Amino acid sequence: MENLFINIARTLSDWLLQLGLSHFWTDLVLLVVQWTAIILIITLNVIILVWLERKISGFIQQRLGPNRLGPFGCFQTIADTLKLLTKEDIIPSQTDKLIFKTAPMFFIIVSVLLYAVIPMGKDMVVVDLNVGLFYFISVGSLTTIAILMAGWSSNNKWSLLGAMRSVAQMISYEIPLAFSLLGVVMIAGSLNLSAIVAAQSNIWFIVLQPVAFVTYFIAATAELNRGPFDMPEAEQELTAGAYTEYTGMRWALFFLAEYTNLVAVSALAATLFFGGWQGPLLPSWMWIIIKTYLIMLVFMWMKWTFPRIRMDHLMSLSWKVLVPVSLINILVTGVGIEIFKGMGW
Amino acid sequence: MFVESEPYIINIGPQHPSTHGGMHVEALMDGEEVVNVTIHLGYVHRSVEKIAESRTYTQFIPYAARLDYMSTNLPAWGYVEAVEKLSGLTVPERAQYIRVVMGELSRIASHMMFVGSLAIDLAATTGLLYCLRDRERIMDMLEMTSGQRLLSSYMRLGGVSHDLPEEFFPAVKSFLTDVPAMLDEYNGLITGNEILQARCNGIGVLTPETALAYGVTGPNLRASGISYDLRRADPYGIYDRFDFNIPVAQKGDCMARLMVRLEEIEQSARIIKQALEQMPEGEILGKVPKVLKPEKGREVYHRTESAKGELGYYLLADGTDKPARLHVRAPSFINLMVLPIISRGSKLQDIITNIATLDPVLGESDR
Amino acid sequence: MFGKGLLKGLGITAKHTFEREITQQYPEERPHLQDRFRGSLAYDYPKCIACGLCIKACPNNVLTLETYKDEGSRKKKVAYYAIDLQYCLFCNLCVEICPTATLYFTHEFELTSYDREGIKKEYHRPPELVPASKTAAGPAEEDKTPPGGETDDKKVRQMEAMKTALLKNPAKTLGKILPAEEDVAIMSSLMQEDDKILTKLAQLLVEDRDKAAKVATAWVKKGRSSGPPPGAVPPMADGTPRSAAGQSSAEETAPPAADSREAEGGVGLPAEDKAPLGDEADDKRVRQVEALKTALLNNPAKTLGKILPAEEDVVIMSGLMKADDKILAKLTQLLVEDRDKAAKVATAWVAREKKRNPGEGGPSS
Amino acid sequence: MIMNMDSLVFLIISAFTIASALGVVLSRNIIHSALALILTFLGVAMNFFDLGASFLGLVQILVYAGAISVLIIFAIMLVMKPDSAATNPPTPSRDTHFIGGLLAWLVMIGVGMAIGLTRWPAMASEPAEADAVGTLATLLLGNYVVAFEAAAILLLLAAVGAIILAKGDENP
Repeated sequence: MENLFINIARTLSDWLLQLGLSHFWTDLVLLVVQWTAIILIITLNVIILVWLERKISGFIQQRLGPNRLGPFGCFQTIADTLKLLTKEDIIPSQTDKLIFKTAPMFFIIVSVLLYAVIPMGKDMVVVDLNVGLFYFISVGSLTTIAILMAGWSSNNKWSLLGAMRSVAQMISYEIPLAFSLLGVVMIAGSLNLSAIVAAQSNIWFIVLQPVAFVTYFIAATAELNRGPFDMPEAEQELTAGAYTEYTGMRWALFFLAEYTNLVAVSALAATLFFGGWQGPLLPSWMWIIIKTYLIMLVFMWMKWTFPRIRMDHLMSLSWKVLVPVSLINILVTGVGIEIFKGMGW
Repeated sequence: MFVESEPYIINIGPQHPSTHGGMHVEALMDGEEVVNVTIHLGYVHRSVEKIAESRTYTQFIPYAARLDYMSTNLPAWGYVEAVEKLSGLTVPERAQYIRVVMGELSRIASHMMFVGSLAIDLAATTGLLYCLRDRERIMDMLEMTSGQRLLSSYMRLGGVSHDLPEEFFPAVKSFLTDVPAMLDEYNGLITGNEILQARCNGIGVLTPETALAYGVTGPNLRASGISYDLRRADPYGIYDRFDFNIPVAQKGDCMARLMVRLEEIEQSARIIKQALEQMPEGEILGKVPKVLKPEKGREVYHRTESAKGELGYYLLADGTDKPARLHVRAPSFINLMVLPIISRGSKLQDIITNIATLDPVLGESDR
Repeated sequence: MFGKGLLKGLGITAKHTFEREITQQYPEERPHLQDRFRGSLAYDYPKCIACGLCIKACPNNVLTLETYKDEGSRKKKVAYYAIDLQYCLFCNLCVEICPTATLYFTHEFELTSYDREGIKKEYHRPPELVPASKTAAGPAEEDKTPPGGETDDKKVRQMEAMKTALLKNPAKTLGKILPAEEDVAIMSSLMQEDDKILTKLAQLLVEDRDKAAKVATAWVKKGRSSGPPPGAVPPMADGTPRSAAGQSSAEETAPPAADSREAEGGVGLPAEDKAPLGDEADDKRVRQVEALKTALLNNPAKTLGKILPAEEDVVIMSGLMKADDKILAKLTQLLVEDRDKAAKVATAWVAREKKRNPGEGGPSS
Repeated sequence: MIMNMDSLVFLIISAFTIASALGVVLSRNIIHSALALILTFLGVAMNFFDLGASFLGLVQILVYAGAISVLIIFAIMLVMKPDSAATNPPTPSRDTHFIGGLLAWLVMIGVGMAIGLTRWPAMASEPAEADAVGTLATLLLGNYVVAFEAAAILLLLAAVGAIILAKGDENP
């Protein structure tokens, strides 16, 4: 069970080698298979997540949520996806069509790229990059451009305002996000995510870095554009913000990407603060799934409880609270590490 | 060199998630900052006042109930009292008490809707659902008594249409017992939330001077520190028999408007409790002529405290069974006019908060 | 401390997450309606005394009442009653004013329909109650009688009332003609099973009570000996026993107009069933002809242009039409029925006119 | 040159980078130019990855593609003319074409000569391990800490200055 996926990959590569393919082509095929699997899993996962979010919001509001299609309504999202796929794809006449069409694709590509470095289990990581954490942050910053493209090309005031808000918000929150992770990096002594997981074999970093976790969590919510920081959509003010003019599957792609990001950010939180794939009894990939889902539940819980924060409060929260707090956290961590070293740990 | 920027227009409505109906707010923006706000009304204009001229006095009651559909009994009550004043009808004691009970229940329903819609306008969806859940109990009671949930047209000239049914009393008693728990929940989920406080405190400040100058009434006025409530200032019906407080807040901002309404829910519950205790047995409908023809030239202006403010009816009789002229002083309309003043200089998101806390009902303001 | 309120809010939502859901699963789980709930407005045909108070009380002109008077009687009776629910405010004013509780609100609240006509509830005078002299004339004559016209006599009403009485309280009504209680029970079950019997019995009771008693006794005897009632026909679309429907009469259970007509048509009178339809078709024709006539007079060039190629001819023809009503009528009729023939005839007329009056196409005679 | 995996990847990335760079220059729409610039930055970053310098590549993405280009787009949007289809400067005349081409050639020759004639110091030691973030950190915060901090202060000053400029005079 533990090595289920690794064994599958190994069997596949052995089989390909037996067929007479060179190592280069075998690796290429394997890479294609891995990415296809990841994309499939992401899509299926988003379908489950949308259902879960609707169910959770229903339960929170003492409703039932979707319950008509399939047991507990679990096929509802599939039906919705089919509906979105068959819907008319409207492109307003005054849009910048090239950018309008590429924006959702760019968004989803960037979101999927995030998964490359997350260890999904013991020895299960697509690219075990030495600077994995840094990769996550820098590639994650590209989502800004996708929203900006969508907002600008729609040629709609709501969209542009949403995009502007989103950009301001994401650029501001990248700083506390990166700073909050520095404490973890300092303790683990590496930017490699597998190494960070390995460093938590004794104690989870949530215990050592609670402040960093809270800052990360808040900054990540903002990065994800999720409530209470859902500025770019903000349906009460901006109707649908940057996505106002999008319909059908293009619109759905944005949501696919947002949920993909949600999973990635939650998986990162699990990896950095909750010991990643480590855990007793169950196979390692199971553990990361459980931890990621629990963190996502908290994200959903927050979204359905809190009102939306105001734009300027959002900015001042970032610059006046989160940045100083995360800087102090780095300082305290550094001093702490020196003290522990001095004590001979 | 300083950055010069050019103002631009953002149209909120008439089709927009948070305009509470067909309202068009044209916001002149400088970035995220509001320079000016212009309100365009009339999207739900039904010419109610003109309709009144072709309906008999009795026939207009269901239309009156449709003015402020969030608290349907209050506008209907105001109208029937105006007609009663015009033609000198008397209302039996029991009917007076029933009117108070049903009217105050409607007021609670309206304020619950206010709290819920404020919550959802600030994107706290769950707050709305909890408020609607509790409001549903009031709707059930309206259905029990009058047969309709939303637009009950329960008031009649000289009384009410039905007596309170047996099952009403346990329902209303259990509701009144639960009111403090409900308020606790709203306070925990909505009022106590720091994000909401940040978005409401100091936002949309309505000074008492502006409020008076613009004729703002109701909870919006009381939130600006002026203790003016028609139930106390010019008691109509039997309001002089009840002991209740008039909640007043000093700051005049969105938070004050929210707090005043939350307290009013409590006070309305108090009034209902007293009314139920004092309620006598007896007739529910006074003696009303089959065809009501007030003498020609008689006119009356009658004002009541509706959930939104001073709701006044001006009626002019021409000797027939239909009024020659009916004018409604709709509090929503007048309260809404301060929106530009309290929104100027704030952020785009504050317009939404301001609209929500001014609590307009478009059925009433457009008529 | 900052964050306390946030945590409290989270606590409240978490608490409710594990509470029982308050959703009502509507189509399966029916809502609990209060006794006074006002759903659809309904009308109890036999009870109505055609006083018209409801019409006066209604604020929005929802109700329509057409009445007639029997010969030699000053009492008005209902010929047609309609409730156009799409305009109804559900204000209860008509129900409160009704002196005989004819109007009442049901608990039926699913009132949506695919077209405007479906929202309207219509109550016609049942065609089977039209007197025998009229019904015997057959469909051809029936076509010309508008449904619910004013020539019907009071037997219709009597019979309708009798039928209702028979269904509602068979023991009392039948007790007058059948002595034994047992017989009454058999007869009432027969009636409920077969509409024909019911109609016949009601008719006999109205016309000749002695004969009714005789016939009823015979039926009961037959029913007792042979089990199934004589002449029992398979139930038609609306053939469920009416009393079993739990409603007092057929009018209430049949909201769409066509249905109610068919239902009231009864078993033995197929001709009448179709009569109103034929009537409608005729109506349509008349309306078409009327419209065409107007068009011909108002805009002759356009209408005539379709059958007459030359502009000159059109001018002549329109002159002819204006001069002679007969020509106009003939032409319209032809246009409605057969356009080719109309073209031919028109051309012939124009040619004749040209011959008679060369050079100019003015009016002739 | 033997076609192997490395050179193939290099060729693909280079073609992508050059194509998007041409897009920056040739596009008539300035926003398209700016977006193509992002693609160019990404291409350069991919080249870094190809060379095994992931850290540098990621810095390229984070700083240039993620932040600088967004600022460029912002600046463009704020000052843009209403007609976005033809916002780039008009096509120059034939003379300017000629002069521009000549200048470009001169620059290329100059740079080429500079590269060719420079005496590059012989490799002092083994190249550092790829992605040696630790080595980089030691250099930046050890040997060159003064320069590093000076640059930091400079950037801080620039940021503060920008804020003051953007905020404007309180009492104009």
